[in-house]
Amino acid sequence: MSVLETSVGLALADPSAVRAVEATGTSALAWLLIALPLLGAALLLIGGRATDSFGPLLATLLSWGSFVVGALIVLQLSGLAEDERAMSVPLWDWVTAGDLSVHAGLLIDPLSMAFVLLITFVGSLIHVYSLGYMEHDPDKRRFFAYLNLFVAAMLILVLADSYLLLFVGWEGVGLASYLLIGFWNHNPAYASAANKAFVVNRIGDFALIIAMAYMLATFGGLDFATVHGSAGSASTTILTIIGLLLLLGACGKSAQFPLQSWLGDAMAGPTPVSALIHAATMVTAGVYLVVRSQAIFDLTPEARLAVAVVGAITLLYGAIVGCAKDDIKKALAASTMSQIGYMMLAAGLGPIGYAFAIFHLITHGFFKAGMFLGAGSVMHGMADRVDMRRFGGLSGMMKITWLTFMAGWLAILGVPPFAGFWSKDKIIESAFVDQGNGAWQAWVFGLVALIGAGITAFYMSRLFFMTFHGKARWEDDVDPHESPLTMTVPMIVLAVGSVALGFILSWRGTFASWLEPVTGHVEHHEPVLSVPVIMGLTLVLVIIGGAIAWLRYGRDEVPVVAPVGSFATRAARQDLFQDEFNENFLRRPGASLVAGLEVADDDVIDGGLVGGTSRGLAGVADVVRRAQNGFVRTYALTMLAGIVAILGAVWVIQ
Amino acid sequence: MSGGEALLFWVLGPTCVLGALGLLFARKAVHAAMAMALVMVGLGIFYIAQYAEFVGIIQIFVYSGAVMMLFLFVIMTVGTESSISPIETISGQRAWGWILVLLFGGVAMYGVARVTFPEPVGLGGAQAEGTVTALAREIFSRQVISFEVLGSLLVIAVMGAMVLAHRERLVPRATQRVLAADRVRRNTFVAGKPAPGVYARHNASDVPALLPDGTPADVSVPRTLVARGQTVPVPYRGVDPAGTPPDAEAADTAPPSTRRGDQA
Amino acid sequence: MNLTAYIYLATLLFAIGALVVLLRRNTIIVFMGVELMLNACNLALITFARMHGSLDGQVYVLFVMVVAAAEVVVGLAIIMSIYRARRSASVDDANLLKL
Amino acid sequence: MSAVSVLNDVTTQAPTLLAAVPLPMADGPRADFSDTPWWLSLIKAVGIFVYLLLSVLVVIWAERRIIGRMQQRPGPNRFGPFGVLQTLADGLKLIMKEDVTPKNADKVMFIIAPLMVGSLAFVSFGIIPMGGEVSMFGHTTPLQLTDMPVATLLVLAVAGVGAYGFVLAGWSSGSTYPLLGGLRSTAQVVSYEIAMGLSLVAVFLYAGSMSTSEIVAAQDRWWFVFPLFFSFIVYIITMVGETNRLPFDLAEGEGELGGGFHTEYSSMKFGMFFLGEYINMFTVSALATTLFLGGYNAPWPIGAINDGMFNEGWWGLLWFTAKMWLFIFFYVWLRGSLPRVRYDQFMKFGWKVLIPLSLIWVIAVMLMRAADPSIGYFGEGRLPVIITTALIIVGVVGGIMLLMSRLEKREAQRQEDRRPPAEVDPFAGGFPVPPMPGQTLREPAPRQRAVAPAQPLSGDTGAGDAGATEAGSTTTTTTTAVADREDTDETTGHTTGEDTRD
Repeated sequence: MSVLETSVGLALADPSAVRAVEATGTSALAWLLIALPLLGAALLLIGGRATDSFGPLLATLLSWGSFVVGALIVLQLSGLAEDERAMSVPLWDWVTAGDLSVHAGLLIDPLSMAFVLLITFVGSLIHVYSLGYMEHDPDKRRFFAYLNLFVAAMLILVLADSYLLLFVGWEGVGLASYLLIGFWNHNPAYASAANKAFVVNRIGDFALIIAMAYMLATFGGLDFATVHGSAGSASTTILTIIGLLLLLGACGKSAQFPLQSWLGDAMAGPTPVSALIHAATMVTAGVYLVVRSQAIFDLTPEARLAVAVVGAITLLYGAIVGCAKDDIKKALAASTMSQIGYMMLAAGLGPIGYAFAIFHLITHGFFKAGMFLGAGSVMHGMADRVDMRRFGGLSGMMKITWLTFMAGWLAILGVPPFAGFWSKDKIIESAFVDQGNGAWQAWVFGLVALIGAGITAFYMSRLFFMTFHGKARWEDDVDPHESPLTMTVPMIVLAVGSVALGFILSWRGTFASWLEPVTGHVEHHEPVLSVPVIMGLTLVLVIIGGAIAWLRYGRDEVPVVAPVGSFATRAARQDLFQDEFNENFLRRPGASLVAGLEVADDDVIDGGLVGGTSRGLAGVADVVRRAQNGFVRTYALTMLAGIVAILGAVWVIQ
Repeated sequence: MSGGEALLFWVLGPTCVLGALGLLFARKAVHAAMAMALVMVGLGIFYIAQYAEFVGIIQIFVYSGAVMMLFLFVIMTVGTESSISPIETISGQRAWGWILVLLFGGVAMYGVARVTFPEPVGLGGAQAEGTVTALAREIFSRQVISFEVLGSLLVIAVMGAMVLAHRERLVPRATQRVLAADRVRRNTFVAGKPAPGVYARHNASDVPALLPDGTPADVSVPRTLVARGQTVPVPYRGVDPAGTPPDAEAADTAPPSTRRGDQA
Repeated sequence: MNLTAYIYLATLLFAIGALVVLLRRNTIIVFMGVELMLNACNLALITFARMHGSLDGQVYVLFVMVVAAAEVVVGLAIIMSIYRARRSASVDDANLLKL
Repeated sequence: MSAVSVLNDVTTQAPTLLAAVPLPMADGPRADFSDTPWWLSLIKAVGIFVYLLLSVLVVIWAERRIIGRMQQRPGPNRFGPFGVLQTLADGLKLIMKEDVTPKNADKVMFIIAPLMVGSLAFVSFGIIPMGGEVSMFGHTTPLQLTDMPVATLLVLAVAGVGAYGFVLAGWSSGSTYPLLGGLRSTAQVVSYEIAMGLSLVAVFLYAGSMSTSEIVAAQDRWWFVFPLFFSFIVYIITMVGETNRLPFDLAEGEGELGGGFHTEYSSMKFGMFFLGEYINMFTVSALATTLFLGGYNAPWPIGAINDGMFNEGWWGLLWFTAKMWLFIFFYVWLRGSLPRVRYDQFMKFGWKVLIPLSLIWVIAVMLMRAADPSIGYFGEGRLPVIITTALIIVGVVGGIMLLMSRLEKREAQRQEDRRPPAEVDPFAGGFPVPPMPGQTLREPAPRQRAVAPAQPLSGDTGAGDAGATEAGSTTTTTTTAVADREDTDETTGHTTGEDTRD
């Protein structure tokens, strides 16, 4: 009943993939987007030490080249009519097996291009930043090769026109993430952090594979056009299953509950990596997946509800964890988790939230990347320390970092007119909208989002004040200094974005209407609370959160060693015991199961079936091997006997 | 088959069979190899008689001239004295071998006898241009790929044989220059060892040479003879050195200056 | 007396070659037995070429010779290295592959 | 797929392509034996036998006389005029000498070996055309015992089989030196036969046939020695190697092997080897005449007289004999001039010089033949010839230059390695030595530096150079400076300590 209502009520447009026409003009060169960074990665990895001198610069240039291509394509798209903005770039027949035929091709539509611009622009900035940040690393070339590889894989992910190709990119970014987290793999802890990220991601990937299998079985194809075009004809149960599996996949990549445990450890990688992969781009792939699969989610409110619930849980979870972390990067990671929770929540709200999810994703990409780079800059100046309790009072020493970080801070707080305000408030508003499936949902999600905003304000302000204000608490051997231009310039650019992007993109709904061909146009429903009230409440909560943080960490003395704290604090510090949970409830039972299977395999299969057969064969062989006496002449004799037998047989038969 | 060819067949055929039997029964490997060479030359003549002049000459040239020569070479290197006892070690091998080969021969001959061969066409038509030209046309047109493949096979075989037979030297081979320098440095035999029979009263290698002062140069006797005890003691100024056979080994190693001093 | 006589001769030589392979124990002589068998085949091929008025037989004989030469070269090298390692030229001594 | 189709094309089209290739000459022998009854062949065979025996008698005497002349001594001059009958006397002596067979010898092979050498030597001569068509007993027949399409190969085949004689002689004697001689002979014949065969291939390419009479006929305008000069040189070298003559008589090597394969032979058995060796000399010389010097054709000015009058009939035998004796004289000359080469150098020369060069040469000749207008694989006219020649010349010259430059580089490297170091430390060995020419003396260390301890971190090897240390100390990094300071501290502390003790 409710299904019918929603689908009718939302007046959904065709998913863009279904209407895509063959690309012309600049868009036909879309393959260059991927090819350029891929070429860079290949050159740097194959070229080896020969490219040590110019490799990093080349990688950066290629990344910028990719951005230029993306910008040109966007220019071309914006000149077209709204419903013509979906193009396909067929590349080649990839898999042809029986009835299944998968074409490798690119899909260019407003959604993918929004991602392309984000990835290439932020990615290129971070390339530039890394030139400074990694300057003295002996493996600089390898680092840039991986960065390029990541950009290429991420572009494959967002440009793919089928789930299979998307999965290639999905795995590619996983690989790049793994390589980059474990970039300093001479440190065993870092290497195992990389492994952890990889393993946790496998769970999500597995779900994604099963989802693809379901799609293949249901729709007979994996490209978006086929799947989305015929989604309406499938049964709701199937769609729900696919949706939940896609959600699980998204959870793995986007570090959403319950697969969130890897993100904190992923901060082992170099800071530019954290900024690019684990804040701005890769972790948002889950959101992209959900939004891209909206044709499925639109038809299954149950799965959508699950998305929203996951988003809501994660946003609170991340926020709570973020309050207790003293490691600046881990705190930022928790914040990322929480912000992606916002996006997932928005995506789970359905058509009214898709555009806002993507909008928040873009603005978040800017301000969070900016803050990560700021954190990197701080670490750079502080001899790679990450403990905020040993920072403090850096605002005077690192003016640019402080200012750019402040822009990011205000943006994430949602203070008008900074970028976060325009995107996050929209999500909170949308969460309060009753979509006809019970007012309680609107209230629950709305309040969660609202409270989340308050907590966000608290922990981000805590981070900001602990780092830049209060007394200087650093040790004697550190000598805080501002970072070089290659690092500060990207930070400044991102800070400008943090300040202005939200306003620019929402000026007369530019971004929403840009995405409209993909997300569909939705009549605005009224939230259960009126919009000004929500905005006011949010602001009040933010100010309260910020104020508490100021009182505790800006004005008061911050202890250099973390106090023991309450149970809640300790729990939050340990990521709310997620690792312990995983260990006790997932890994141990799994290990016991495997042990049991091993015993069964050894005793029953190997011992009984295989062993019995082999023992029998060995018995036969014991007899037969006597024929093999090692004398060539005996073998020759046997051969001759065979020839005589054959000749004799021939004559006898004829 | 003309009368001449029949005559050739009845002379050469039994010769070939005898040669083959020689291979079977010869005690010494060299005799076996010679018997085999005989068979091959015989077969080569058969080929020529059968209008395959080129193949026949190549058979003699390559098989008898090169392949069997290689066999001989290996036989001589490996050692001609066969240490293999004539007693058969594998029980039943000899009996079964004979039985099966006779059976095989019987079956094969029976088969040949049963088959009706067509009336021989002869090679007049196929070799109208001449035997070599016709064969060349055949090889370099229809069989050209097999020919090229065979060429590469040969190259590979040569490489393989070289790898198999190659033994890595542990130290570089001493060149003549090095040896000469070494002689000068050690101050032994700077002008080379004395040849046997120089200033000697006997012209035989088992008699040591006499040095200009009349003393016998023991080192001039080949070491092999010394090892076999086949040297002839030379009386020197009435003193018969019999009983103390010249010890070439010691002479080789001992510095000559001390020896000269001893004698003086 | 016709060309079949050559075929009989070839058969006879082949049988003797087989006997050599079976009964002799000197590796080199065994090898020569193999060569004898090859030569017997060659004789048959030459005769068949003449019977059918086609040069294929002669061509194959040439090919067989080339292959035999390659085989001899490698085979003798193997015999040499076996002899170097084991001081024996007996076929029966090279039986490391038995059970 | 494409590779398969290419193969397909080759296999299907090659026959038609090749069928269109014109052949310059016929394959079979030119000599016409149709008018030769079997008894006439027998007479010719006996004639060749006698001719060879007589030649051997003469050549042994001639060789000794010529060498004597070269060595400024008379040579045999007792029996007959100029000692002509010396050979005969030697032969009689050989026949009458005691025939010794060693106890350790393999009797059968010991007897067979010289017989093989002696008898097989005659076989090859059967295919040598000694003259054109003559009239004998009312039949017109060529002065040649027989000919066949593969006649020249027969010589090689017989030479290959003949080598058994030497090998068996060496082996069957049952002693060491002969065995070594036999082994050498085997390796020598097998090795040099390859280069010889390759030099013959060039002739075959030019003549378009392997029949000797055809080859002679193909030389009616140009003797092959001119276009195939390189093959000729290779053939000359290999023929000396094949016949075991000085400077390549390693299988006999009196100095090393005491006579080589025939050490244990005596009497007429030895005589057979002797005979075989000389007849082999005649055979290869005759083949050289046939292949390179136009066979029985008269040399140029004579051949042109009266429309080739001197090429007809029995005249050929004269020219043939004369040319053959030219080679014999060359043999003798060699023997009188050159010492024996070392065995490994001999093998190295055969395998690493003669065979590769011959291969290159054969390819060049092949290209030249293919470009020849009368065959025209590369197109009509003279242009392909010129281009091909130019290419070959460029290739050869380039190869030589490459080789030279490599050799030069290696030589320069060797010189470089041998050159003494530019600077010499006069006190290195503990007592003063003067510098070699071109060497400079290293400046001795200043006195005050010799007292101070060595600088472990300054890194300059020329520690004695005061200027260098000064420059180094001004540019040293912080760590070095610190180390310096520590160093001086240590020294001062040390001295003060000593002071107090005193």
